Parts: sequence; C-alpha cells; structure tokens
Amino acid sequence: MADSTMEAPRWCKGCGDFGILSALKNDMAASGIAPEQTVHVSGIGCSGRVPNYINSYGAHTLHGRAIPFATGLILTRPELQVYIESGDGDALSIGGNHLLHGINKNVNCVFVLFNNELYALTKSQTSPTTRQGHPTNTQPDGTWLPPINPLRIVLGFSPSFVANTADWMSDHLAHTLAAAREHQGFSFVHVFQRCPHYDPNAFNHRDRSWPVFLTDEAGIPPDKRYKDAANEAHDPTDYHAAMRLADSAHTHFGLIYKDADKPRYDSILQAAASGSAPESELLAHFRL
Amino acid sequence: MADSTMEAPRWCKGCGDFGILSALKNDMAASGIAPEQTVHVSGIGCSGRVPNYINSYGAHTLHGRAIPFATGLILTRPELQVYIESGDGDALSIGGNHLLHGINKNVNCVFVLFNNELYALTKSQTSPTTRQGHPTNTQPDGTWLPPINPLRIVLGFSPSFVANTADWMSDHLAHTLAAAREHQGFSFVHVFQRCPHYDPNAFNHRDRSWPVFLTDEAGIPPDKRYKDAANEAHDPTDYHAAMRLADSAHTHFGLIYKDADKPRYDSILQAAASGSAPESELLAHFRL
Amino acid sequence: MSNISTSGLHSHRFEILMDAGCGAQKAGDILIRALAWHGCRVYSEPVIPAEISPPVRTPPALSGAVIRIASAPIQSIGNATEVILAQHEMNLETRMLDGEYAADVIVLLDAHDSKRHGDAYDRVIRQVDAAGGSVQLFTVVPEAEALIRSLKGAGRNLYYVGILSGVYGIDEDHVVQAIRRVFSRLSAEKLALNLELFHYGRSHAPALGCVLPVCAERLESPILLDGNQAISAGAIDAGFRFLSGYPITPASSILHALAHDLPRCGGMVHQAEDEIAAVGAMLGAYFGGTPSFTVTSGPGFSLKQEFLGYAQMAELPGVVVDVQRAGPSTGMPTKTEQSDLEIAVHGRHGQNAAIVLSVANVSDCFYAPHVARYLAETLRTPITILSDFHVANSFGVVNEMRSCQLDDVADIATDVLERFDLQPLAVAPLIHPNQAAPGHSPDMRRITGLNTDSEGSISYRAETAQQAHATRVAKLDAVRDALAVPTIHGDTAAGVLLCGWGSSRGALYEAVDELAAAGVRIAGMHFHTVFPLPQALTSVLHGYDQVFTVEQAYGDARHPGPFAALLRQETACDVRTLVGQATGRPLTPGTIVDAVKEGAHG
Amino acid sequence: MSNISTSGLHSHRFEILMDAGCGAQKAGDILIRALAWHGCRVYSEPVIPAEISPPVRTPPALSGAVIRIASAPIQSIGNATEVILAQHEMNLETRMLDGEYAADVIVLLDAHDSKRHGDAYDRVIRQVDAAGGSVQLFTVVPEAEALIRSLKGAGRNLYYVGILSGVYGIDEDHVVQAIRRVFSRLSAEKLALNLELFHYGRSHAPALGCVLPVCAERLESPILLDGNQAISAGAIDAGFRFLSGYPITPASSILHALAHDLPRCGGMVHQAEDEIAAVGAMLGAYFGGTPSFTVTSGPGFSLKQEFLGYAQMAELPGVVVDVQRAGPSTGMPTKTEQSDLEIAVHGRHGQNAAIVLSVANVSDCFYAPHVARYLAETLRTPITILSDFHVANSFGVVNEMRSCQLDDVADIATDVLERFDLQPLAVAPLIHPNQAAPGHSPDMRRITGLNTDSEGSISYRAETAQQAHATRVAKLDAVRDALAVPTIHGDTAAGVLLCGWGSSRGALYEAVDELAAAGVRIAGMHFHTVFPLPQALTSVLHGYDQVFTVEQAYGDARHPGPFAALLRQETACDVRTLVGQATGRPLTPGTIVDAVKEGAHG
Ligand SMILES: Cc1ncc(C[n+]2csc(CCOP(=O)(O)OP(=O)(O)O)c2C)c(N)n1
Ligand SMILES: Cc1ncc(C[n+]2csc(CCOP(=O)(O)OP(=O)(O)O)c2C)c(N)n1
Ligand code: SF4
Ligand code: SF4
Ligand SMILES: [Mg+2]
Ligand SMILES: [Mg+2]
Repeated sequence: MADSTMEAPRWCKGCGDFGILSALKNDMAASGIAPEQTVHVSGIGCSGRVPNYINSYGAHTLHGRAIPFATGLILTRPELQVYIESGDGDALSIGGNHLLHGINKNVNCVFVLFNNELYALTKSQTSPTTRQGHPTNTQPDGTWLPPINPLRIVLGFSPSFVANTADWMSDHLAHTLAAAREHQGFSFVHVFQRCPHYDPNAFNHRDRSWPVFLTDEAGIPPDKRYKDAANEAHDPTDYHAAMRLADSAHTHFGLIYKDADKPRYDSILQAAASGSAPESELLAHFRL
Repeated sequence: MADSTMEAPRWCKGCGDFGILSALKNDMAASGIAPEQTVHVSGIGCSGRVPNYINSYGAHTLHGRAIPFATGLILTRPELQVYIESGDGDALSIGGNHLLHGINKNVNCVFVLFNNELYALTKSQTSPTTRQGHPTNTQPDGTWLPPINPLRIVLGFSPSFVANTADWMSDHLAHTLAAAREHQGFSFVHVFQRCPHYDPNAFNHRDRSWPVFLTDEAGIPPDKRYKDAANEAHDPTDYHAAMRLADSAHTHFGLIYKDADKPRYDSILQAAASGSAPESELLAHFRL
Repeated sequence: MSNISTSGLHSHRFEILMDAGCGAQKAGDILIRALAWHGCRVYSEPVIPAEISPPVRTPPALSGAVIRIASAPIQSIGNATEVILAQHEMNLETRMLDGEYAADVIVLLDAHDSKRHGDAYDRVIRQVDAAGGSVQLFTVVPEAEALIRSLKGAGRNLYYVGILSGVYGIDEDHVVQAIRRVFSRLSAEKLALNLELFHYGRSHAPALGCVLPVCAERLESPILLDGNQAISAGAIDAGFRFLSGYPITPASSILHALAHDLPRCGGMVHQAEDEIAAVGAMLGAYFGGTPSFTVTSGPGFSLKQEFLGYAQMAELPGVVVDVQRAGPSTGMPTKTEQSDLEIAVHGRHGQNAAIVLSVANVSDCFYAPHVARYLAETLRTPITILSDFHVANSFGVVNEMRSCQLDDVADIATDVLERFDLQPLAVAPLIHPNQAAPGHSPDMRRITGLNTDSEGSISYRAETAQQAHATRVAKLDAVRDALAVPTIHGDTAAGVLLCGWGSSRGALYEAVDELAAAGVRIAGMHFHTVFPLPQALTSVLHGYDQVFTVEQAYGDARHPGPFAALLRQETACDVRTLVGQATGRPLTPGTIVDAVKEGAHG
Repeated sequence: MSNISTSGLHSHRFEILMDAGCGAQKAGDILIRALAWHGCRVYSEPVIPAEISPPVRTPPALSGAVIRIASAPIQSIGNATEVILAQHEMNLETRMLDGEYAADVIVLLDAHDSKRHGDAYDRVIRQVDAAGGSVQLFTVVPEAEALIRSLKGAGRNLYYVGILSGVYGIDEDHVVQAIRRVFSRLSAEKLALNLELFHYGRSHAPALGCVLPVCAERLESPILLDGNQAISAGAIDAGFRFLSGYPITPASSILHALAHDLPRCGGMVHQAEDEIAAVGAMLGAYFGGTPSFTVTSGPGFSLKQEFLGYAQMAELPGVVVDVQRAGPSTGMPTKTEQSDLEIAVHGRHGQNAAIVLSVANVSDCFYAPHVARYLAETLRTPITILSDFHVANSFGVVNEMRSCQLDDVADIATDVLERFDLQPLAVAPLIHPNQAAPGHSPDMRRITGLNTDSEGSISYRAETAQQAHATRVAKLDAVRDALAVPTIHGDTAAGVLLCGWGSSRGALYEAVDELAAAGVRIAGMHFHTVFPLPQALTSVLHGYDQVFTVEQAYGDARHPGPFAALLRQETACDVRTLVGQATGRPLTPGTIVDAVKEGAHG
C-alpha cells in the first residue's frame, strides 16, 4: 500500500461497489497515467468512499458537491486525470444541478454514477431512481413515483458522452471506462450497481442472455462473457436515436451518445488565461 | 388597489415583464378563482418582483427557491391556485435542481419562466441561456458557451406540460397561461422575455411573419394578430416529436408536450394523508 | 471479585459487543425490556457502526448496547462499564479505546474466534488484566453452535441474552416475554429456535454474584422509547401535520417514524431533493397555515440557514429539529457532540439571532415540539430544537407522556412551558400586522425577504430598517422576559456553579450529587432554553465565585467552549469551561467529578 | 448665508441627486477627479438605486453622488451635506428622509419639473425652509435644454457639473480634463456636446461664496478607485489566479473587474451555477495548488458555509471576500451594514470558528488579499475578508499602493501584515502532515470531511476527535499570539474606550478627534482583524471604566451589538453598544459624537 491513509474497503459483502472499484483501479493502470497525476473526487454515500480505497490523490467532498470541487481542479490543473464517483442520491437528488452544469460546461473528466436505486449509506430511503412500489424507510408503503430516467435527463442536458453499463459486467465496464477516459470532455458513465444489503432483488444481473449490447465502430465492444446476449447496432452520434434508447436503458448497454465537437469550458478558459500582462501596472488604470 | 402592500411595477420602460404581468392578471380574472385563493410565488430577479404587483397572496422567496416553497404550499393546500414566476438565472442556474424535481413530482402549478437570456437585476451577467458571443459583465469578451436549451432540458425531466410563448404575443401568451392553468400538474411555460435595458437586440420580436405556431386540437391556438405567421401541425403527446421541436424553439410557439397521465406527487400524498388515527394512542406502541 | 460494587444510587452498567449485523442491538432491546419489567430503572445507549455492514472483525464493525440499571431514576449512561460480554477480542479491543471501563471490569469473552486469533486474544486479555480487570472466556455449547450454524450465523445474540439474563438473575418469564415482543414478526419456527438458543445461554451463565438494583417506586405507566421516537410522537401530538426533510444520520429515524405515522393522522412526510428544498417546503406549508417542521443534522442544518433568515424577515413560523452529531463537516456521523449551538444562534448572514430550545431526555423530546410550535406561531419566527445523537438513540424507560393534542397554541399547558423554564409570553411583537394565510380576504399577505416597513411594504428607508431590527430583538426580549433562571440542582449556597445544557443534564446532576455526597459544595444549573437566556441570569451568575460549563464540545480552561462563550456574551461573567469534551462520546458524571476534584487541587 | 462653514479639518460635503439613468454618478466621477487635481482630499459615496431603471420621479429612482472634500486626509463620508444639487423635488424629498443634511443646507433645485409639479415643489421647498435651509431654484438655459432634448434627455448631468464646478471655482482645465477622461469612449461629436453643456452650466453657476478646502500636502501618486476595484487589483497582486463566484450585489463588480483583468495575468474567473458551486470550485482549485478565492454577499455567504466547514476539516486554504450589505435575508441589497460578523465567525455547523479580517478603506482592500492568502496557506484554513457596501462603492483618492507580486506567502512584507495588526506567525499547527498537491509522489494526499487522525486517516476514536479540535483551536491561537492590540487613537489615558471595526474607522477616528477638540477625554480602538482577537485585549479592556462599541448593526445600551457581543465573549468585559446603527447608511462621526455627549449627560 503506497500510502498510510489508504484504507481497506468497508462495503457489505456482495456490494457492486467492489466491482466498480477494481474497474477503476484497472483503468488507471491501463491508462499509463501516474497515480499522482490522477485525482478521484467523490460525494457522500457508500459510493463516496472510493477515493479512500485508491492509490492516487483523492477528495471525498460533500454530499452532492463533487462536481463543483472537481470543476475548480480541472480548470486550473488541466493535465490531471480526474474521475468523479457519485451515487444516485448524490448526483440526482441533492447534486442534480451541478450535474446539469458539469455536463453543460463539458469539463474533462470521467463521471461515474453508482446507481443502486436508493440511498444506501443512510439506510434505505427513496432516491430519484428508486423503482415505483419499492418500499423504503421514507416511503414505507412503496415508493410513490416512477423512477426518473437518468439517461433521459442527462441527454436533455446535451452531453458529450453517455454510456450505460453495470457493475457485474466487468469486461464491459472496463471498456466503458477506457472509452470515457479517452473522450475529451465530461464523460457520463451510468453504472447499475447492486446493493444486496438493501435491495437484493434489484436488476436482472443473473440472466446473462438478457442484456442487449449496442454496437458501433466508435462504440464500446459487447462484454465477451455474455455470449448469449443480443447485439444491436446504434449510431452514438444520433441524438434522437439515443433519446429513444434511453427509454430502454435497463436492457441496453454501451455507448448511447457521443458528441466529440461539444465546446469545452475548461479549454476555453485555459486558452483565455494565457495572458501575462505586467502585474506591476495593475493600478495604472486608476491613476488620476 | 386592494392592499396596502401592493406596489407599482418598477421595471424599465419596454421591459417584457410588463406584458407577462398583465397576462397573469388577465388569467387570474379569466380563471374565476378568487384572488385570495391564488398565490404567486417567485424567486429573486427582475421577474421575481411579480408577486408584489398582483392583487393576490404572494411570496417573493429566495434566489432559485420558489419551487420548494411552492411545493410545501401545494402539498398542504391543494385547493389553491399557485403560479410560480422565475427568471432564467433563477430557474436554470441556481435553481436548476428544484426545477428538475418540481417537474418530476408534477405538483399542480403554473410555472412561468421569464427567459431574458441574462441576469438582469444584478446588471448583466451571463446566464445559462445567454447566447454565445453576447458580451456580459462576467464574460466581457462574449459569452463562452452556447446557451443551454431550456425546452430540451425540461423535456429530459419527463414533464407533463411544456409550452413555448413570448412576452410580445399577448394573445398567445394568454391562451398559453389558460391551458397551463387548466392542466392538472406542473405546467412549464417558457416565455421569451425582452430586456431592452441590457439586451435590446435579443429576439426577432418585430418580425410578425417569423414565428411558426404549432397547431393541434388539444393545443394552444395561434396568435390571431400574427396573420402572416406559419402554422405547423404537432401532436403534443408525441414525446420524441416534442424533443425534435425543442431544437427549433426560437421559432416554434405553442404546446410542445403534454402528458395528462403523469402521476402527481401532490395527489398521492394527499390521498395517503386521509387517515385520522386517534392521536391519543400515539405512545401505545411504546408501552412496555 | 464476586460482588459488583454499585454507586450510591445502586447503579450498574454492562454492555454487549458484537460485529455489526449480528444482532447486538436487538439483544440490548430484549434485555432493557426484561430489566424494566423486573423493576430496574434503565438507561441504554447503542454503539452504532459507521458503515452499513463493515467487514467483520474490524474496528468499524463494532456494534453494541450499553445498558445502565439503577435503583432510582437515571438520565445518564453513567461512568464505567462493569461487565462486558464480547463476541470476540477485536470488539473488545476497539471499545477499550474509549476508556470507559471500570478498573475491575469483568469481561465475558466468547472463545469462538480464539483458535484462529489466539495471539490477539492473548494480547487483549493481558491488556484487561494489566488494567485490573478480568476476562472469563466462555464457549458456546456445541448444540447451540450447531443451531447458530444452521441459522447462518444468526441467533448468537440470543445465546448472549441468555448468559446475561442468567448473570443478573432476571426473571426468566420477563425475558421470554421480551423476546416474543421484539421478535413479534418472526415466524413461530424461527422464534422457537431463538428461544432455544436463549435457554442454552441461560443455563450456561456463569455466576458472577451480581445483585440487580431494583427501584422501590414503580413507574405508573412505563414506556420504552428513544429520543427520536419521542420527538416523532411529540410532533404529532403538538399538531404538526407536515414534515419535510432529507435523510441524514442521526435525524433520519424521525423521518422514518413519521413516514409511517403522519399519514395515519392526516398529515404527510415530504422527502425533498435536498435540505434547502426541505426547509423551503416547510415554510411554504406554514405560509399556508399548516403546522410544519423539518429535521436534520449538521451539514443539512448549514444548508438550511439562508431560508431560516428569510423566515425571520418574512415573519414565517417554522420549526427545525437539529439532531446534532460530531462535527465539523461530515465529522463523525454516528457519534455525539453539542456541536451546533453557535450556528443555531448565529448561523445566518444578516443579524438575526434565533430562539433555540434543547432536550435533555426522551420526555423533553416529546414536549419540545409543543413549545417550539407555541413560540414559532406566537412570534412568527423559526425555532430550533437541538437534540443530539446521544438523546436521539438512547433508550429510557419513563412514565408515559401526557397527550396534549395541541390545536390552538394559546392553549398550551403551562407545565409544558415550564419544562423549558418558560411562562406564557406577555407580549408578542410583530413587524407586520397582516399574518393571514391564503383563503382570507380582503387584506392579502405578500411576503418578501426584502426589508419591509410596519405595513409589510418594501422599504429601503433608514428608519424602517432600524425599526425592523428592533422588533426582531423585541421578539427575543419577549422570550427573555418569560424565562425563569433554571432551578439550582445541589447546594444553593455554593460558590461554584456548573452550567450545562441539552443532553448533559443527567451527567451534570449526577456529578453534583456525587460531589455533594463527597462533601464538595457545588451547584448545577441546566438550561433547556439556550437562547435567549433569562434576564436575571447576569446577576445570578455574577453572584458566584466561579462559573464553569461542562459541555460536549471543545473547550478548556483557556478556551471557553461554545456554551461558555454564549454565557460570557450574554452576562459578561468570566465563565470558563471545566469539561469541554469533543470526543464523540457522551459526558459522564465521573468526568465531571474528576474535573472538579482536579480543579480544586490545581 | 454666503460662506459655507467647514469643520476643524476644513471639510465640506455636497451632493448631486438625479433619477437613475441620468448620469449622476458619472457627474460625481468627473467632479471627484477635478477636485483631486485641484488639490482637495476627496471621499465620495454613490447613492445607488435598488432597481435597474425604476420609473422616474419615484423614490426608488434616486441615484446620486455624495462628495466630501477636505484639507486633510479623510476616510469617512462625514456628517452632513451642505450643498445639494437636485434634478427635481422628488429626488430631494426622498433623500431628505435619510436625515443627513446640515441645518443650513443650500439646495440648488432644477426648476424643470416645477411647472407640472408645482405643489410638490412648494411643499418640499417649505420643508427645507422650515428646517433652516434654503432652496435656490435654477433654470437650465433654453439653449442647453434644447441640446439636452436633442440628446434624448442625456447631458443634463454635464450641465450640473458645470454649475457645481462654478460654485466651487474648480480649475476649469481640471474639469475638462476629467470630462475627457470619464468620457474617453465617447465619439468626438458627442464629447463636444457634453463639453458644451458643461460650459453652459458653468457660466450660469450661482455665486455661493464657497471656498474649497485645499490640502497643503499633495499625494505623491494619487489614484482614484473604489473598494471593490482595490480588492480586485490586490487579489492579482497577492497572487490569486482563480476567482470563482456567483453574481450578487454588492460583490459582483469584483467579478466584473477580474473577468477582464485575470485572464490577462494568466488567471481565470469562473462564474459558477450557484454559490455552493463557487466555493466548491475555489477549494478544488486550491487543492490543486492554485491560489484561489471567491466573492459574495450575505445570501451567498450563507450558502457557502457548509463548504467552509469542510475546508477547515480537510485543511484546505481558501479566501472568501464577503461584501456585506444590509440584512437579514435579501434585506436591502444596495445599502450598507456590518451584518455578517456573526456568521463569519460562527456560521457553520460543528465547532469551527474562523479567522476573519476586515477592511476600513480602499488601501486595506488592496492589501487584505495578501494577508488572507498568507494566513490561509500557512494555516491551511479558509479566511474571510469582510468588506461592505460602503467600502466597496466609496471612492477615495489615495496614494498608489505598493505592488508586492506575492509569490511564496512566506515572503509577505511585515508592514502589510501590520496593517492588520499582525506579525508573522510563530507556529503553524497542522492536523495532517501531508499537504501535497496532485503531481507530487509518493505520499498522495486524500482529503475528507470525516474526522481524521494526525496521519489523515479516517478515525472515529475519542482521542483523535478531541485532538483534531485542539489543533483547530491552536490555529486560532497562532493568530491570537501574532496579533497586537490595535493602537489607541486619541487620549491614551482616557477612561472610556470606543471600539469599532471595518468601515467604521473613518467615522470613529474623526469622532474621537472632534470630541478631543471639544475637551472630552476618550479613546478609540479600531480592529482590522476581528477574529480571533489579541491575547492581551482582555486586560487592556478591563483597564477602562467603560468600553463601548460603535457598529453598523443593531444594538443599544441594553442589547450589545454583534461586535460588542464578540468582545464580551472573548474578554468577559461588560462591553456595551453606544451606537448600533442598522439603517443601511454608513456611520457618521456626528452620530458618534452625539451619542457620546448624550451618554455623558444621561
Ligand atoms: C448535506 C448532507 N445531507 C445529507 C447527508 C446524509 N447522506 C449521506 S449519504 C446520503 C445519500 C446516499 O445515497 P447515494 O448518493 O445514492 O449513495 P449510496 O450510499 O447509495 O452509494 C445522504 C443523504 C449528508 N452527508 N450531507
Ligand atoms: C443566493 C443569492 N445569490 C445571488 C443573488 C443575487 N441575484 C439576484 S437576482 C439574480 C439573477 C437574476 O437573473 P434572472 O433569474 O435571470 O432574473 P432577471 O433579473 O433576469 O429577471 C442574482 C444572481 C441573490 N439574491 N441570492
Ligand atoms: S449498503 Fe448497499 S451500497 Fe452500501 S456497502 Fe452495503 S451493499 Fe454496498
Ligand atoms: S433590467 Fe431588463 S428585465 Fe430588468 S426591468 Fe429592466 S428591461 Fe426588464
Ligand atoms: Mg445510491
Ligand atoms: Mg434573466
């Protein structure tokens, strides 16, 4: 262990977070980027613990606020590789507005949404993605509203990269993270994440024939271990096709949408910041 | 004037807010609902002043927070008619997350977005809807990013009612507000609003032939005064058609989308709140 | 080493420690009930792990119940644990770091893990021995182990319940009854297995010669609940029909309880998208005339401040329950601290000090919502109730609280107000005459966060601004004037006064009693209403030679803790902090006693 | 009534009042420059309307410039206006409500609107007369009116500049030069028209017999700027390269200035989606090693608190400039108040009092960022700078500040620290040894808002929690120990002490001087660093018979204002508030003088 403050994961047995953690570690290794040039930024939740378990720089920030913190870092240290880890409550409930503006600003980072469809760390409350009817501690007679559709919402924000994957598809997850990292901009990676402790019946993860993998040259290859799964051709640059796919995001995995030309706020600000006017003349303008 | 605390509007000459204010007053009159059964709730901005200028109950709340305040009111007083007034900065910058969740909860109210494409009250800063290149005090060399598309974003939130209109189309505005009020749920009314003080060149409002009005039986009738304007048939229940229209929202006016069946959080909570268990037995459960 | 020594009030403390998920808290629940039925006064505190289900045999996995029994009413968890039952040596070692064990502690240690972790067991046993305690290893009988295995590890806690109930000689019927009650949702079959495990444990209990402290005076109608359950029930009884909140430890269980109960009483719980929305919805509902409140803890409380300032400006009532946890920032969510006094009083921009109540025990928790609603609606201002992790989660067996079914706040019972040292307010200053809710005509209320004059119209005039400030201060004065200086506990003629607030009451009073018994002349004063403070307090405090605070927040002789700072600010008396403990653990009487004794020497 | 009486320091105050959008502030700008060139010391304050362009001839439309000139350095706007030029009677009537006119005020009132509003004119003129002042109606000459009409109403302000420059006999060349400077972006043609209007006004100026107070000592390199401009320039000079903020009055103009200037120095301004995001981005940038700050005002400051507590916990540096406005809540955004002292010190959940600096004038504004950055980086903690609407918007003519181009904070000049009564810190306690920024290996920093031990590892242990609190308190002590008690202004042997902070300095010092001149023995003490306070302060304050505060926040003899409360808390001295003014208007020397005199009688 390279660092005294790094810790052993404290998640429940069978938690999907373990799979995402290894995928993130593997992606760092695959990237060839030095750990000290990598920063993991997270919010609060079970998912928020990731930075403490990875050998890199890390910031476990506040509930819902990982994106603003990361934005300041990315703007001023463009050479760093930044990953953001956030839960469905963190990103879509308290932090929804930062997600909108992060995606709109399209700052360069890999954003990983750990969607376990509930608030786990605070012991099972309804989150925006909890399925209707599922009982939680705040809606004990069953969650009242249908869940929001994260992919539809994110597509509404006009993103530059949206992919759908799952914690249990290690191969697909690895390819997705790599594609997200290689994309220059805000890469939104939606990961279905199992929370066996509070919702053992979520997701159809045992059925290997059920997923449909999206295929395209520029996309993410289907998971090799899912031999019986169907493939479906999809052009990730077609926004309205992506929008239609969003409705079936519980079965369709892969690169949903990509816009390589979306302007990046970070590049624009960095370009503008290239001046170096003589500081000593700061007050000249005010001379009488 | 019915009330000592009602005030005369203090907007600049030619401000589009005047037109929206009269439309709101007219709609109240048309509704037949008593003023004391009506509440206007607003955030902060030039637009936020509306409740002070209307003869009804009013709450001029905090910047970006009109929706949460209104939500508490609507949940507990379902018989009231609630209008929410909010600016593009108020609703889409600081208040974006409340908009997402207000629309998702689909509580019954008429939400009016005053989109003047900048922060006016604070003297011209870039807002999320400011057009790229337009100089403001915070981006003096011209706004860096393309504007966000409010209709696309709102459609991403899976709304139940979305309409597009403009402060200068008084007839169309009136019909839009009426349709919004009659719809039971969160009615999102996007109004292009002129701010001649800071952006005299925004919007193509002098050209009466330019707007395209959407037509449908269940929709909003075209503005009668725009005789040369084109009409275009549009089925407001077709989500993906609405999504495509959103991209041309600077020219297309009318009812973009409507979903009469979207569940309403307010009705669900009100139905659940019908119990009247004997309070005196509150502690019975804890007896040893 | 056979007889357990009990203090003056015949109190005894023991605890059960296990890995998270193994049922230590259920075991505690069963024992508390059985002990209460047996006739003991009981006070209990859970040890709650910080993670959902941390890996077994790690420090974060520690979960447990600390139970204190006594022959007289108690309101604190006491000083030191005299008997421990621990599942394995790691639980024991972790908990020992808190330093809350009696020197001669007796540890009953399950030997189950000792084969694989012999060295660790030896090390920990030596540690206990070195400190003067003793460890008795025990082995779960093979038949029971087999049963537990068949239950996939469950049921060990029932075996431990058996052991402890045997050690203390708790009436077996009471224990069985308690098991049936706690496991009322279990299938008959599963219940039978658990009862079997209980009996195995009971028949193998060692004889430690413990004598149960039994209270002569029986409670009339004893109930068992924790602080958050009491606040939840109290809120309904106080007439609140709308709760909006956002999940956060340790406040969430109020949301959970009321999500179940409020709809059944015609109310609703709204889980908002964040804490700003939660407080906003509360104010919107109150604007509509519905008694409403919100619950939160530290981070959420910070987020609510902007709206609380708005409520003062717009004259909206509102109630915030802040269940404090250890801070700053995310801090230690499952640990206790009196961390939010400063923000509660002063935490908003602009000048708008707020009225703050606090709770010392479960009975207070039930009545605080009534008093908060009374003040909020009378003065049209938001009120904060400060609870804390300790009160929220500690179980007390108390007499059932009186149902008030408060409708019009003017009807509040004076004895309920007196619990918070209050009389009915003599005057209720208001900035705006019109406080009508929608539906009333003709004068329709329009609220704003902008400065307004006495009519409610927006005004930027010098005079109206000063006047509005004066009226807000007059609201505080109205409370100040209605407040009595809290009754002295202990020696009313002493020269030294110890002050505390909120959950420190039990420890403070017990410490004063113990010191009195030891011949130390000392007085204790406990505050339920923490801001404002009674007008007469200044002269009272200046009457003492020395005034100290005991707080669960950082402070020392040179650095007044937050409550000492507040008393200094209000009275200009040189109040110092004697105990300023920000460890995440509740104050104990012993810490206070020791600090007083040390102070007397040094 | 021909000679204007000036006080001891030969000061004189006049103002120009117009409807918003008519150029009153441009007129003020021209006059200030011309007066400074002429040799006067100048201090000026704008009257800013609350709305963008409120309807003309309404109270909210009032816009103007208050200009004080003197024969010696001044730092306050003084007491009372002696000459007013008003566009119409409504401007005059509205402003009179502030009650800041000399009894014998001379009003030059444009008769332009008197035909349509004759009754109103008469009423207001009678009002002025009744108070002892006098009104001289004047008419803009027809040729000029015609010109103004051709300019669609613009240019009237230049005519007024002409009148006032004539009244005071300001060197005409200086005025023309000032006009050219202020209108440097105007076309030659438009400029010529404006100059023409100026000349019309000048040639029709009445003779009031005013003598300009000229200062013997010329400033070496005079510059003219307001507080927000000075903070903006200071921030660049102090090495800040990242500003994140969200627009809010009266802080926005810092964003505007730096949006222009920072990129030219290799930095950037980030307009975030809200204030929470703004402070978060600031901390993220500082985590990356870039000196960063954020600017805000009241409502935004409330929203930033959660992240400021995080910064203390995670040991991140950061600087917040809070330009205070009148509160609570939305309050009066275009009015001044010392409203945020309490939240700045105490406004976060958890216990984490923060270091707070304040500024008294434009020179302070330039240097405060340096000191804040020094403290923030040395102690790895966020620092707040409290400015206010008055300092932010008041123009002072001062000697050009010395450029420091601060790179390594250890190189900060001691005279810059001394401005805030500070010496270099002797020790810099830290919770965590590892403060590396990304890019450094091998020990990679991981931050969290959870409690951590001295290695930076998450810890829920009692001991580490207490220790982390102690270290945070030690950071405050490090500052406390480096602070000197501020120098006494006035009678060092007086028994009565007046204390103030931030922008009250000019008024406080002038009042003390005036009282001394009148034979009253009194001392003044002004604080730049408001929290913590110097260790020796307790004994110093206890040495006085009476200690009072003068504050721009609510307080009175019975209710200590926020600064009095802070002094009481820190020193346990019975500090009272003598002037507790929360009117939205800056403190004046006269208010303080009167209060002292009254206090002496009553
Ligand atoms: C401001 C604030 N509000 C609330 C909390 C309590 N809290 C911690 S995690 C969490 C939600 C976690 O849900 P999610 O983001 O889905 O993460 P998960 O635990 O499911 O991975 C909440 C509400 C907090 N820490 N801070
Ligand atoms: C918390 C907070 N932040 C900032 C402000 C300052 N503020 C007032 S209005 C406004 C933006 C107004 O823009 P918009 O919502 O578009 O309304 P408009 O004035 O254009 O109608 C801002 C930033 C505030 N009042 N409160
Ligand atoms: S509670 Fe759920 S999300 Fe959290 S660690 Fe356990 S399984 Fe994972
Ligand atoms: S600034 Fe713009 S939005 Fe505001 S009142 Fe003037 S014209 Fe209207
Ligand atoms: Mg989750
Ligand atoms: Mg706007």
